Amino acid sequence: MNWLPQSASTFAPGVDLILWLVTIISVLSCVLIGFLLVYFCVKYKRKSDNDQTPAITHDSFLETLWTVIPTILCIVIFLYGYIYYDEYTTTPKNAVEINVTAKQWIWSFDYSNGKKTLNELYVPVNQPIRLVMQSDDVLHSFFVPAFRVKQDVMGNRYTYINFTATKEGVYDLYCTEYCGTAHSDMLGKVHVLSKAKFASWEDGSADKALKASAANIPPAELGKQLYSSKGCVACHSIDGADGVGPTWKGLFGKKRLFVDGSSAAADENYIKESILYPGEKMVEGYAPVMPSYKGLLDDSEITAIIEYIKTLK
Amino acid sequence: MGFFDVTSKIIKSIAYPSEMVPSIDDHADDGEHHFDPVTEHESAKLGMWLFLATELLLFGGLFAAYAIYRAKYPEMFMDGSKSLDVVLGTVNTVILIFSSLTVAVAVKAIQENRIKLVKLMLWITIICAAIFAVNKYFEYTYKFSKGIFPGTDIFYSIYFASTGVHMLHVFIGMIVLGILLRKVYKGKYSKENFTAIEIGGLYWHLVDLIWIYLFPLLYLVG
Amino acid sequence: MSEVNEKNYLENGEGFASWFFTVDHKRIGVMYLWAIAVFFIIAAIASFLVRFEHLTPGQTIVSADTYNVLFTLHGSMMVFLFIVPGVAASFGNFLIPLMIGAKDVIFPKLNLYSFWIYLAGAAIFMIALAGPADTGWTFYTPYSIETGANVILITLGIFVLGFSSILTGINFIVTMHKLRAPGMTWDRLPLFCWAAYATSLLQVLATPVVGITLLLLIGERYFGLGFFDPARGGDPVMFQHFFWFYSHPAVYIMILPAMGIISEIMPVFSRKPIFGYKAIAYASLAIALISFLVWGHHMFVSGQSKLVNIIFSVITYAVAVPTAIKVFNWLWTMHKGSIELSTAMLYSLAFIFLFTIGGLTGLFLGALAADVHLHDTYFVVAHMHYVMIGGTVFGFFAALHFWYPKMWGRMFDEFKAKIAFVLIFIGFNVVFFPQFIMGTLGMPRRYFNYAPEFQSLHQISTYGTWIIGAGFILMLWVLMRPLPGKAPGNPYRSVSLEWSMDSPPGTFNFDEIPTITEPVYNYGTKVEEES
Amino acid sequence: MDNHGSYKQLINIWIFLMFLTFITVYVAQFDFGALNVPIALLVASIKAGVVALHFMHLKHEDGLTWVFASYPIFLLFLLIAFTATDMFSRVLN
Ligand code: HEA
Ligand code: HEA
Ligand code: HEC
Ligand code: CUA
Ligand SMILES: [Cu+2]
Repeated sequence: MNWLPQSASTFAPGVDLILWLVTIISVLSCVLIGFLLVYFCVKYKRKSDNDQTPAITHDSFLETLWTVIPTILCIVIFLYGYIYYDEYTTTPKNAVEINVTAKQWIWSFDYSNGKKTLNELYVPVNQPIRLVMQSDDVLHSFFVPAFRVKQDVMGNRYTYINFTATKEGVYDLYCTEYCGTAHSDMLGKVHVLSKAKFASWEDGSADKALKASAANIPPAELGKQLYSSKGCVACHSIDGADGVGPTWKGLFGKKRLFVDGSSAAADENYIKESILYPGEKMVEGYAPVMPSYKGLLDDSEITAIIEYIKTLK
Repeated sequence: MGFFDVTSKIIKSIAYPSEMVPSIDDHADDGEHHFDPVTEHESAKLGMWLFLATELLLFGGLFAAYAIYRAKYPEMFMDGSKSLDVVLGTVNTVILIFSSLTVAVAVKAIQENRIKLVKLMLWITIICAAIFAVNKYFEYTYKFSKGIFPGTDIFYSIYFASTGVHMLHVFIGMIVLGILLRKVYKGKYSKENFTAIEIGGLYWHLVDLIWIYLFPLLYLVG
Repeated sequence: MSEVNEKNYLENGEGFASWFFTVDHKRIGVMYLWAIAVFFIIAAIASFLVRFEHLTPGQTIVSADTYNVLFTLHGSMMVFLFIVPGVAASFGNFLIPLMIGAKDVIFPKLNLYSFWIYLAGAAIFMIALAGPADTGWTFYTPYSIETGANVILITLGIFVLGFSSILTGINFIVTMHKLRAPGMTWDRLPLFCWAAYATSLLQVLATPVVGITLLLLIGERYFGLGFFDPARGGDPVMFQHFFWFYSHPAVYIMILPAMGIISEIMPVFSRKPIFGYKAIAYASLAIALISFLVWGHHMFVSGQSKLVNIIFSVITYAVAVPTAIKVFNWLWTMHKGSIELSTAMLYSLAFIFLFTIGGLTGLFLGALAADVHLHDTYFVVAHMHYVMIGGTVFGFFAALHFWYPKMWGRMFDEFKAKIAFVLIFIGFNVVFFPQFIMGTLGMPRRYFNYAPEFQSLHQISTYGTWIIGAGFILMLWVLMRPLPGKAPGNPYRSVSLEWSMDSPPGTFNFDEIPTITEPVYNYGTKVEEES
Repeated sequence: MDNHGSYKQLINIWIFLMFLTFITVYVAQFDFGALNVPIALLVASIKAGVVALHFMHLKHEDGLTWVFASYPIFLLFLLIAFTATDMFSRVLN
């Protein structure tokens, strides 16, 4: 079984090297200590109540030995840790910046060309990237195991991550600083694209192609994809469990009670309004935390989500 | 022992610690002393110094916050500091230092069995503490009336937090000194037995020490 | 005087009040023991639910919010109600006076008040269970300022508990300075006392800082002080500095007493003097003093500056070395000994092995580049449980068995206790070893939900809790049912002072304050003096 | 046992403390720029030292007490030093 996640950044091999190094040191130490523990127990097992034992109290040679060797090993480990950390924290000159904003419980990404994505980060392969990150509320932490990078995100200043992805593919993104109810659903994906694919994503042609192919799948199916890819999953369940937001199970057609005392039935228009202007009609019993998806979802996508909600009986 | 006995025993033992009767009655040979008096005296002092160390570190968090935010927001600290009443602060400083003197005298006096002097000095100390508290009360209410509260900005937060925690110590000090005074009247202390007054005094000096730093840092360095 | 001493401390006085108002250090130690045992079990049940929830991804038994409350309660109860006061207050109270040849601690009443304060803190903590906090045991701001849960009561409880910790620490330090029997020089002081001394130093000097931090957190919630709140110009990382300034030394508060226990048990069951007495004694002090300098290794990815990260990483390794020395010294105590594998000894051997694993995984975390990957993953969870359970709890269990005859005056069923040991040992590894792998693969901690690829590892880990749970219940059962007959005063033929009297000890411990003439752990026959 | 010094000495010390207090307040009128805080701290520390040595009899205590009295100051220094170093060296990143 594999014990390391896949390695997809320039930083990963260095970290893996340290992990291997310390693992070897640890395994050797444990084997040595474990062996001696068992060996002594067998060899020097008490034979009678009056066993004679020598009153050895110390041995300068041995004690020096096991002071010096661990010290040296520790220095080596520290140095490795330091060297690769230094590399990680030094920003390459030609790095492309992407702004990251964390918010309970979504990641949003702003690219220099004005594009904005939620929970999905798109980067070209072999291109140094610098993430400039901040939080709208509590602490969060940006973690991509495949890149071996992690950094906390906070409200009062920017923090940074440098990485260069080396392999195309889709990688998991986690929030690793505890941030409340949906901390474990504050997930995302990092899409590492080839230069060509990235270019077509950037100029929007990929989007169109995607839309075109989306046109071929049934709306409810598309809605299901959007449900996880746009981050609704962080707050809304589809199995009836109560989360940060109300469950979508059985939502369609149900009577909704609002904070201001009014009520309405959840029809298509209501759901669309809820997505675009979540603050307008606040469902009773929930905090006003849902972000507006205006500009992030187009009409056909909203329709797809509505279709999907309809299927959740 | 029934419920009420136990309850009253708890209350009694909290209110009058030294009168508490250990349930293993003869555990202590002579009621007050568990160990020989010299050891007890030295131990009590050592213990008190350790406790003072913890008190210092308790304020340490506030001093650290002060140092950092002062460096980060110098203007805020300038303005805030200027808005504090230096005269009142100075008066309070004088009062506290004076009360430190009276406590020191009290500690000396008890070692010479001059009980009357001890009573006088402890009374003066407690009164000084009370005046200090009254001054602080006026200072706080004046600030409140101007709409300044903890949380108004970081400077005022530090001001209220550190003087507030200090105030708490003044109150505790008053209670401690009050208990000591009461026992002096009961004739519990003498040349042979003055440890409690000495360590109570140490505590009061610490309250003074902290203020010696708080005063210039908050009121003066504008 | 000796008339009272004829009665042992358990018989001297009956009923609730005779315990609750006692100033006898032994009774107070026993009361602490009961209290921490209760909180350990409650916190363990919480951990049981935490693990159970992870049988399947998504919801298994509880909701996300409940899960967050569960691990917060588990973590904070284990830390503040069980392991920090735990071994030091229970066995420390019971043993220190016996070991140094005194009739009590120096401030017996203060000792009792410390216990009451502990109970008061615990009570406030328990009240907080109505609407418990969901912040994790670290209370990081600004989440802990914003959450609707009841953070104030829990932090207030911890503040009060802190006082108890401080007062106990002061008591022990002064006791060891002033009450050592004639001839009990520092280089004859049992290593448990050295460890307790170092622990007390940490308790006295580190606890006030977390005290003020939690007070400020309360102020933050009440008044919006703003020190730790980015929205008000404060800095959340400063909170972490203050918190870890205490909480890193606190991990040594947890481990040092357990190390002391191991240092006591190894010589007895090897019938040899401890190897490298001085090294172990000074290592305890060194660990205590250096541990104040490494708190930042919990904050490598928190936004702490690069320079400070590097400094903290270096010093972290400086603490690892004295610990390594201790491990090898214990090991070499067995060399050429006459080893008896009693239950207590088995726990001690397991301690050495498991703590080594835990400590070595600390080395991964101290390496900057590696910690960037491993921070806040299950790797950290596994590391801390290996040191806290494999270390402290195993040491604690060793002490429970080792001093059992002294404490209760009875013996227990060794054979059944060994079965319990085997279950606990296996179960423990089954629970926590897979977590190292999970963590390295990138499974974040404090996660209610997780990706399906981690399910099999999570399940193994959960099954492990059933084994360790069974072992634990068996252990309790064995210890609750002592064998008939009175225990001998010194069943292990130990040369230590605390075994020189009847079991259980009389109320005054010693009929007469002893005079010590021999070095501690004076076992074996003298051989040629080695250089 | 602990009966050191005379009443007169105590009063002299007090007068000295009042003098220092006067200095602190007086000096605060002038702006020494970056030196403001160090000066204030220096005077405060002299005052604190005098109180500790004479009023609190630290002068007559043994080495152990000195250690316990000074170690926390060192720790406080550490807390401030590390935290401040972090705060003000973040630009390095
Ligand atoms: C009993 C408690 C205890 C103990 C003793 C330790 C001991 C150590 N810990 Fe641990 N630690 C915790 C409890 C403890 N820890 C807890 C609770 C957390 C998590 C808190 C939280 O976030 O919730 C934590 C987290 C933690 C982190 C932060 C991880 C993160 O959040 O990213 C780090 C990083 O450096 C660390 C390092 C160490 C090191 C280097 C030691 C060293 O002292 C270990 C020294 C021991 C050895 C080295 C083994 C014995 C030696 C040998 C067998 C010889 C061979 C040795 C060499 C080759 C050197 N620990
Ligand atoms: C002394 C400290 C200590 C101890 C002993 C333990 C013991 C255990 N802990 Fe501990 N744990 C912490 C301190 C400790 N923990 C801390 C500080 C955290 C961090 C919290 C945070 O993130 O804020 C943590 C977090 C933590 C997590 C991570 C949660 C998360 O991040 O999402 C997990 C998950 O597996 C876990 C599991 C366990 C288990 C299975 C045990 C077991 O070994 C316990 C052994 C005992 C038993 C198995 C119980 C015996 C059974 C009974 C008494 C009755 C049986 C009950 C029923 C049948 C219902 N703990
Ligand atoms: C940060 C949490 C969060 C995210 C992410 C989120 N929501 Fe919500 N949502 C809420 C909350 C809280 C409410 C209830 C309060 C309200 O009406 O605003 C809500 C309400 C709704 C409602 C009305 C439900 C009802 O029961 O009446 C709809 C429809 C909805 N959200 C759709 C979405 C869609 C579609 C997405 C993703 C594209 C999404 N939400 C993402 C938190 C969230
Ligand atoms: Cu965001 Cu955890
Ligand atoms: Cu640590």
